[in-house]
Amino acid sequence: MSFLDASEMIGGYGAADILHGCTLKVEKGQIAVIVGPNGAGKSTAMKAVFGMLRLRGGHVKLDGEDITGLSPQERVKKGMGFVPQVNNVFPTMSVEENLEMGAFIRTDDFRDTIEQVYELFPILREKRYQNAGELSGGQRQQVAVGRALMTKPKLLMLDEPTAGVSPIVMDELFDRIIEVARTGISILMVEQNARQALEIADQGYVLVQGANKYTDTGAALMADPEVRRTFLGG
Amino acid sequence: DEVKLGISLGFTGPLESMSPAMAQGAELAMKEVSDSGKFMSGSTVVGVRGDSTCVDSAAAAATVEKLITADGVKGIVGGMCSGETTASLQNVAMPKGVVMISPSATSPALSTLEDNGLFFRTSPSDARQGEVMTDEIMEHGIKSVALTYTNNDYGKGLADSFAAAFEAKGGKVTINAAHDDGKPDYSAEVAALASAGGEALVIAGYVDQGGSGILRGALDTGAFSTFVFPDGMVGGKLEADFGKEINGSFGQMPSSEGEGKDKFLAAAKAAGFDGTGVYSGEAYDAAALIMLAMAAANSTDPAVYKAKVMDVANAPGEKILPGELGKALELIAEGKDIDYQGASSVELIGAGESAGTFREIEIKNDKIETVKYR
Amino acid sequence: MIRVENLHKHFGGFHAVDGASLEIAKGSITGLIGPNGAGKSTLFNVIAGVHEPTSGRVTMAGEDITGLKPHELFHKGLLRTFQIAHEFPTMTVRENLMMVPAGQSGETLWNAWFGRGRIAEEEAALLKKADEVLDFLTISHLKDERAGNLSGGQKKLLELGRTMMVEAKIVFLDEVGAGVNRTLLNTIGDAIVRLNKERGYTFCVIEHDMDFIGRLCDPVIVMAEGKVLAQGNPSTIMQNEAVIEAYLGRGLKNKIKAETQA
Amino acid sequence: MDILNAFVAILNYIIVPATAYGAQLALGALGVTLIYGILRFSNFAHGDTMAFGTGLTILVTWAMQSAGLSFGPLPTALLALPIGIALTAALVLATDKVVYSYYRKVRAAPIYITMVSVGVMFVMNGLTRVLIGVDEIKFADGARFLISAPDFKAMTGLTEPLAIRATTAITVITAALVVWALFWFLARTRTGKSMRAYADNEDLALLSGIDPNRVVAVTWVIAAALATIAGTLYGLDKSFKAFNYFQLLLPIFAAAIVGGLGNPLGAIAGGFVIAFSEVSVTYAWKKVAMYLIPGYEPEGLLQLLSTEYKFAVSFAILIIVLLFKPTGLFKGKSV
Amino acid sequence: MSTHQPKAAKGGKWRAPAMFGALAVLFILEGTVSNTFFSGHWDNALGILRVGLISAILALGVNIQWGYAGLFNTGVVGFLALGGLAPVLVSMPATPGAFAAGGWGILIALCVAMATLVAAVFLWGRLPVRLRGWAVAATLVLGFFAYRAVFDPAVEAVQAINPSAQGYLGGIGLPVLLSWPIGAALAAAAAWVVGKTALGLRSDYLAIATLGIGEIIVAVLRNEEWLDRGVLNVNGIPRPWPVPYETNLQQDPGFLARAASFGLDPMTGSTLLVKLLYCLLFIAVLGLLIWAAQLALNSPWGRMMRAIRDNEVAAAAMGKNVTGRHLQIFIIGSAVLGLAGAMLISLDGQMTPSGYNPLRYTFLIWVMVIVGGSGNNWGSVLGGLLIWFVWIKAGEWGPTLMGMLADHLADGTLKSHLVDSAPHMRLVIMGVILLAVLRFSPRGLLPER
Ligand SMILES: Nc1ncnc2c1ncn2[C@@H]1O[C@H](COP(=O)(O)OP(=O)(O)OP(=O)(O)O)[C@@H](O)[C@H]1O
Ligand SMILES: Nc1ncnc2c1ncn2[C@@H]1O[C@H](COP(=O)(O)OP(=O)(O)OP(=O)(O)O)[C@@H](O)[C@H]1O
Ligand SMILES: [Mg+2]
Ligand SMILES: [Mg+2]
Repeated sequence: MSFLDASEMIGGYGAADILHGCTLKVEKGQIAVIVGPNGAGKSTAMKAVFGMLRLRGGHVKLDGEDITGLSPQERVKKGMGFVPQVNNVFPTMSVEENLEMGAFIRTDDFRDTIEQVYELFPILREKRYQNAGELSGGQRQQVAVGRALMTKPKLLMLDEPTAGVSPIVMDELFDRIIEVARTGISILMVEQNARQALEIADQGYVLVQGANKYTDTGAALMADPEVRRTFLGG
Repeated sequence: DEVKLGISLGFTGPLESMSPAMAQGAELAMKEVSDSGKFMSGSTVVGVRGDSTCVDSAAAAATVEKLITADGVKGIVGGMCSGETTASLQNVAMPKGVVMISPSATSPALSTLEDNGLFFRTSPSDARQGEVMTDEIMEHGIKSVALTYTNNDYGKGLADSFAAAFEAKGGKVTINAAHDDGKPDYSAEVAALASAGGEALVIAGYVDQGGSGILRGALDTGAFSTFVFPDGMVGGKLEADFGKEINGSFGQMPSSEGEGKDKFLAAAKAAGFDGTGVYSGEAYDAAALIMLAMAAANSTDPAVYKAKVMDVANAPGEKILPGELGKALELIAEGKDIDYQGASSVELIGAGESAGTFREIEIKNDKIETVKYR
Repeated sequence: MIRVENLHKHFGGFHAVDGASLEIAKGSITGLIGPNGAGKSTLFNVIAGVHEPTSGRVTMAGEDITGLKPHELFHKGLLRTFQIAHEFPTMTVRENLMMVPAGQSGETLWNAWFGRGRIAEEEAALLKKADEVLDFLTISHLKDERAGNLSGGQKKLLELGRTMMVEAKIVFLDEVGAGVNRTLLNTIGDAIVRLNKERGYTFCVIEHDMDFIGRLCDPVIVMAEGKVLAQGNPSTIMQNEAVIEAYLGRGLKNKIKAETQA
Repeated sequence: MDILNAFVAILNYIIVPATAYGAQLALGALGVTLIYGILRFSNFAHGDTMAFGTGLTILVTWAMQSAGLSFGPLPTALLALPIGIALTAALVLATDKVVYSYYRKVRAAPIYITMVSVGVMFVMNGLTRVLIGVDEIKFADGARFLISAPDFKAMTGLTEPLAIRATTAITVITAALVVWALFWFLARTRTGKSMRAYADNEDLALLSGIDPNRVVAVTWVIAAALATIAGTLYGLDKSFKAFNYFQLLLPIFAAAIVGGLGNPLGAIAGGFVIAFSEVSVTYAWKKVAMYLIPGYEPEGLLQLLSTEYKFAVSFAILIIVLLFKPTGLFKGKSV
Repeated sequence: MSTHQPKAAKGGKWRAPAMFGALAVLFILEGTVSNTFFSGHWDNALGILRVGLISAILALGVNIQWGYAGLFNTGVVGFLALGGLAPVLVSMPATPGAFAAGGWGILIALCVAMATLVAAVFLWGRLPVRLRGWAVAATLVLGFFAYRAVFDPAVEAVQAINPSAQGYLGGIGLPVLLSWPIGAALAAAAAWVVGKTALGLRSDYLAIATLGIGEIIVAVLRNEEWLDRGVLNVNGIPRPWPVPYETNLQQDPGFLARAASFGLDPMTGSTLLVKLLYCLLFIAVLGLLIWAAQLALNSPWGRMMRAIRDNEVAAAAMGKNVTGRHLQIFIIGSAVLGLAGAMLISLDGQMTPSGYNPLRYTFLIWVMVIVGGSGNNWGSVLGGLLIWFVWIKAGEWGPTLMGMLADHLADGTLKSHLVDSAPHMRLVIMGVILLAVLRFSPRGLLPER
């Protein structure tokens, strides 16, 4: 039984379906990576898993419990955290307040988590009192990931977390993601920096037109020349 | 039979608080006539209210249109404000040939309007009041006053005519400033008036509109202690809200030398509304005039009875006061002349507007008291 | 082509661009890299007329263009894309492209009323052109979709597509690659090279994907903390210790090495 | 002495009334700006919410008075205020449920919600009048003056009077308290921060586990409280008349905007800017000039513009402010 | 915020004809059926239609600004009022002697004011930053006093001429139809000034700035008696060609014969004819405007405008002159508002500056635009006609409903309170209808696309 089990998801924004029976599973403490062409429905699938999109078919289970009918904020309480691809910070709140909002549902003392985030992304400590809307693109991305980490989720979902971040930060981010996974947190992420991502992935999904095209371990996908050529840029 | 009269007043909009008492005044006259059983061989008269909004000419015209065509009214008490009245008269009532008697539209421009003899009004001319007020102030030994008026044709007309009369007699108007009704704050106006100074403050406004706000501010800041109140300010509210603070202030309102207004007030009280409301009595008179003219012409057709309005309003004839409409109908039936006085001592002059005598009042012992008639 | 002299841009007390001087040679594909917050986008925005510089000068082919408005710069042949996609959300994808060319005769009211024949001809040509661009970007199936409904990467493609609708002299690309599928990014890279070779466009490219930079750009300019840190061809830049320290990091450098050797 | 007289004249006719009016506007603007900041639309119904809340408070006041309750030297209405607020909040929440919630669900553009609020404004406007009528109502009891004009003259021997109404003082004090409380709430409490987060990015707030319904409800309750307090204080200081509250809407919006939409501090500043410019630009400086320059008797009134233009003047000042600070004095939001 | 909008309303291309059909049925019912809700007289139906057509033009003007370019103009009442000044200036007779008495003085004073402003702007641009604040302030103050010194006596002289009936400069006695384009031009000129200064402001800030400008324009019209008699109103503005006066028709034997042949009594016949002519005249204007607006919207020009509305920064980067286009559209929209203002005044036959209140002439127009569906020209026309119809009828339905309610009550204070408050049901009904429309068609009756 996978920790996250989203099976046969069907759904879309209007009348037309974007997802045509897409299945995503993540084991406890493992990293799953979704790759695929632009517009394949990766973000849509993430939203569906998080309950931001009504499904017309399929179900989502977390730790064996069916959560298909829950609202996003109920899923947050169940231990899911999400960094969307766009609009992922509170622009007129300071960096620190952004992180605090990440910890909104926590009732314990979260100051040391903030410290951890600052250690991971030192630039954020420097900019802690600046509004997130005034940050550079890459800095914003770091705030967004930091915010999600604040929840101390059991399942962390990241939609292109490395888009626009510099190589040095990207490397650290991937390191950190591995570290996070080691503590038993499951990770589901979408990546276009696919080669780096698949390198650390336990499980890889190639999504095309809302359906699973290839599913295998990260290494196996990397090794498949067809996949490399068509989806990973050679 | 049932005869319908329209009542087109600004039930919503800036003067909305004045309209109900006016409508009730008009309806009081209709009820009196109906109850007498002597009108047009026992016909009853009912009023149909319509909302003229006071500020929106197009809406007022539509209202009057509907009153005339859909409800089939034979005459109209209204409109309320001069602009809207002109529009509904020229665009609707005149083409349709229906009589309008306005209780409150005081613009001099209405006198010269071509109206096919269909338009009358029971409110007095502003020019005369300016002179009366001048005399009164002079007699109080006051030589300089600050003047504020409500920024409409009534206020402006009254203020201008008063200022001209007062300065002609050697008085000094230190400032002649407008105030808008229904504004949330009058500090600026009060400050300007206070700074200009003067022995008294003349408030040519409405007591349940901006006039109260100005008065309140002037009293509270201690800017003035003597006030002069023209007709729009003299009402029950003045006594109730300011009674003991304005002792010694004075003013005037159009009123017959007799007890016309008092009779009207008593009748209004019996009917359960406040007859002291501004223009409530004038509305009563407007309705009464239409009905008496109908009786005199023995026809409800405006084209016929419009000629009789001046006859019943003016001498010669027996004087008719509020509450005596039944008697008036009897006299008319007997073929006798009447001279309708009503609540506001109606005397239609020129193109059909009230000449008016004035009652001078003073606030003594927290009450409005009549001093004399002019 | 473009010369930036001692440019400063301050936000309150913060010096986002702090005395940068650089030159973009005509006909080159210049890469602009640097850590997050180095001031790259701010520099772009100043050059493109979105921000007034605090001080300094920008010239284009010898002509001073400091402080010109964006639309004036467009008419001088300077185009740019945005790091965070700026589509026209309620218009269709095709309309997003068709609105770009300047000097359309249908853009004056007079012609809209009385010159409809000419407009129809122009429109037909524009339509063809737009469809070609969409084909090239592999999103022609979306031509009638509202641009606001596109996926993140598709919006970036649309950004790029707009620059292909006109004859530009110089194009500034702010992270076209972020969020774009790598296979497609290669195609885009090829297109950039082709536009550069065939039509003589000059490019200035901000990008964090070093593969892309390495394959495309020469020279590469590195910015850090609002200043120019280093400049040179890609391979020297990637060996530069200061650049590795501030930007590339050890992990990636090794990887890139490994790949180039392989 | 004359300098003192000049000073007192300015105090009495400009500073005191403008402060009171400014505080009233500021409280109103605070409500508008809060709704704009968090629910992201211009709420045209706010003026009529004020009227309605005040109407309810008056009814409660009357009930209390007839039951013999009083609040010593303070107006009974203050005692009735909490009940008025509760009732108004209930009504506003019901309105949200019936009307606004749908538009949030379909994510309608702000302009549509603004128009919806115009609809609500019409309905409330009518309801208020049906509830309590169109007449002017005075419901201030308790002490009238802190300092009355004759007392002041007797006390100081100055020729210029100075009067401070008790209601003026109450207004200013209450306004200050409310503003402080609101600031503290928004900046320091968890709920306050979650409201700001919701305002910033609704979707992300959802992802952080913030309950949008709660945020919306709290916002409405605060807005209702602000409206009722503002309306009641205004009614106490001037008088209650339904129509005036609609008229108040314009200067309130002006205040909120000149200060910077969505910014509470801006709302306060805006209220005072509007009030002071209305009163001072149309002030006739003649008297003050005469005090200050002995022997000087000016021909005219030394009035820059007549009072007919006071509203125009305050708007002109507002436009000038916006030209130099396009999102208001305190950097407000813009959609 | 995510961008997905509520989906376009159902019905496709038949939606607009169906909506207009339904509206036509409403007017026909008003003209033919007499019951609690409809009057059953064509006089009323045409009367409502006539102002409804002007409302439609107003809504079109606002839609051009908002729907095309996203400019939030809440100064509608100001531009409308300015347009309304045109019939006074164009078609009223000149007041004898007024121009000689003070006309020149007023003109000179206005020139002084203009020169002051120009000088101030010039100084602002040329002087070093440290000096310019004081220099400009000094120029403005000096200019202001010079202006007042010339202006005040001139105005006094004009206003002294027969104040109760004239007291103003009057017009130039030309046909009133001419005043329509001139009203548009007046409003356009004002829009140019406003646009030059305020168009840099963002949505809601522009809204309040224009609201203020509207108030200022109305305040000027209310208080400058030399211009339009202020609160004293100007009466007797002639009717536009070819509309006759009913009273003349009623005496015209030719018309009487014609009316008789239709079986109409002369009273009804004449009022109907006049209304019909007005309606035709207005329909002609509206038709022309709609034609122009539709062509423009569907041209590359319209596409550019929508692009600017959607994203100004990107549009500027794509070479579109955002400020210039905003100014253009602001002027065009305002000109349409001014045109409608002039039409309204020549319909009323009088100019009543105190009648210009923002509730009626700004908010109600906005309601029309939004209910109709912003960005859609036909929607604006529909919204204008429908909301005006409702606005008028709600005034009648309110008391009717209240009367039904009160009928079941015993006489007493409650009943009389209810009856007195019946007119306020107008607003309640209006509000409920507005809410209902927006509830079931959240993007307006005819959404943009
Ligand atoms: N409006 C602003 N107000 C204050 N600071 C700002 C503003 N815009 C940018 N900054 C700051 O300026 C710096 C440079 O930002 P810029 O966007 O130019 O970075 P960048 O080099 O493009 O980074 P990235 O690679 O992450 O996009 C950042 O530290 C940012 O916080
Ligand atoms: N709000 C929306 N309304 C309608 N259609 C949408 C919406 N958002 C996305 N789509 C469509 O759904 C499809 C999948 O979008 P999605 O954002 O899931 O793609 P993606 O795989 O995340 O792509 P990318 O890598 O570019 O981010 C796209 O074709 C897009 O046009
Ligand atoms: Mg995506
Ligand atoms: Mg950047």
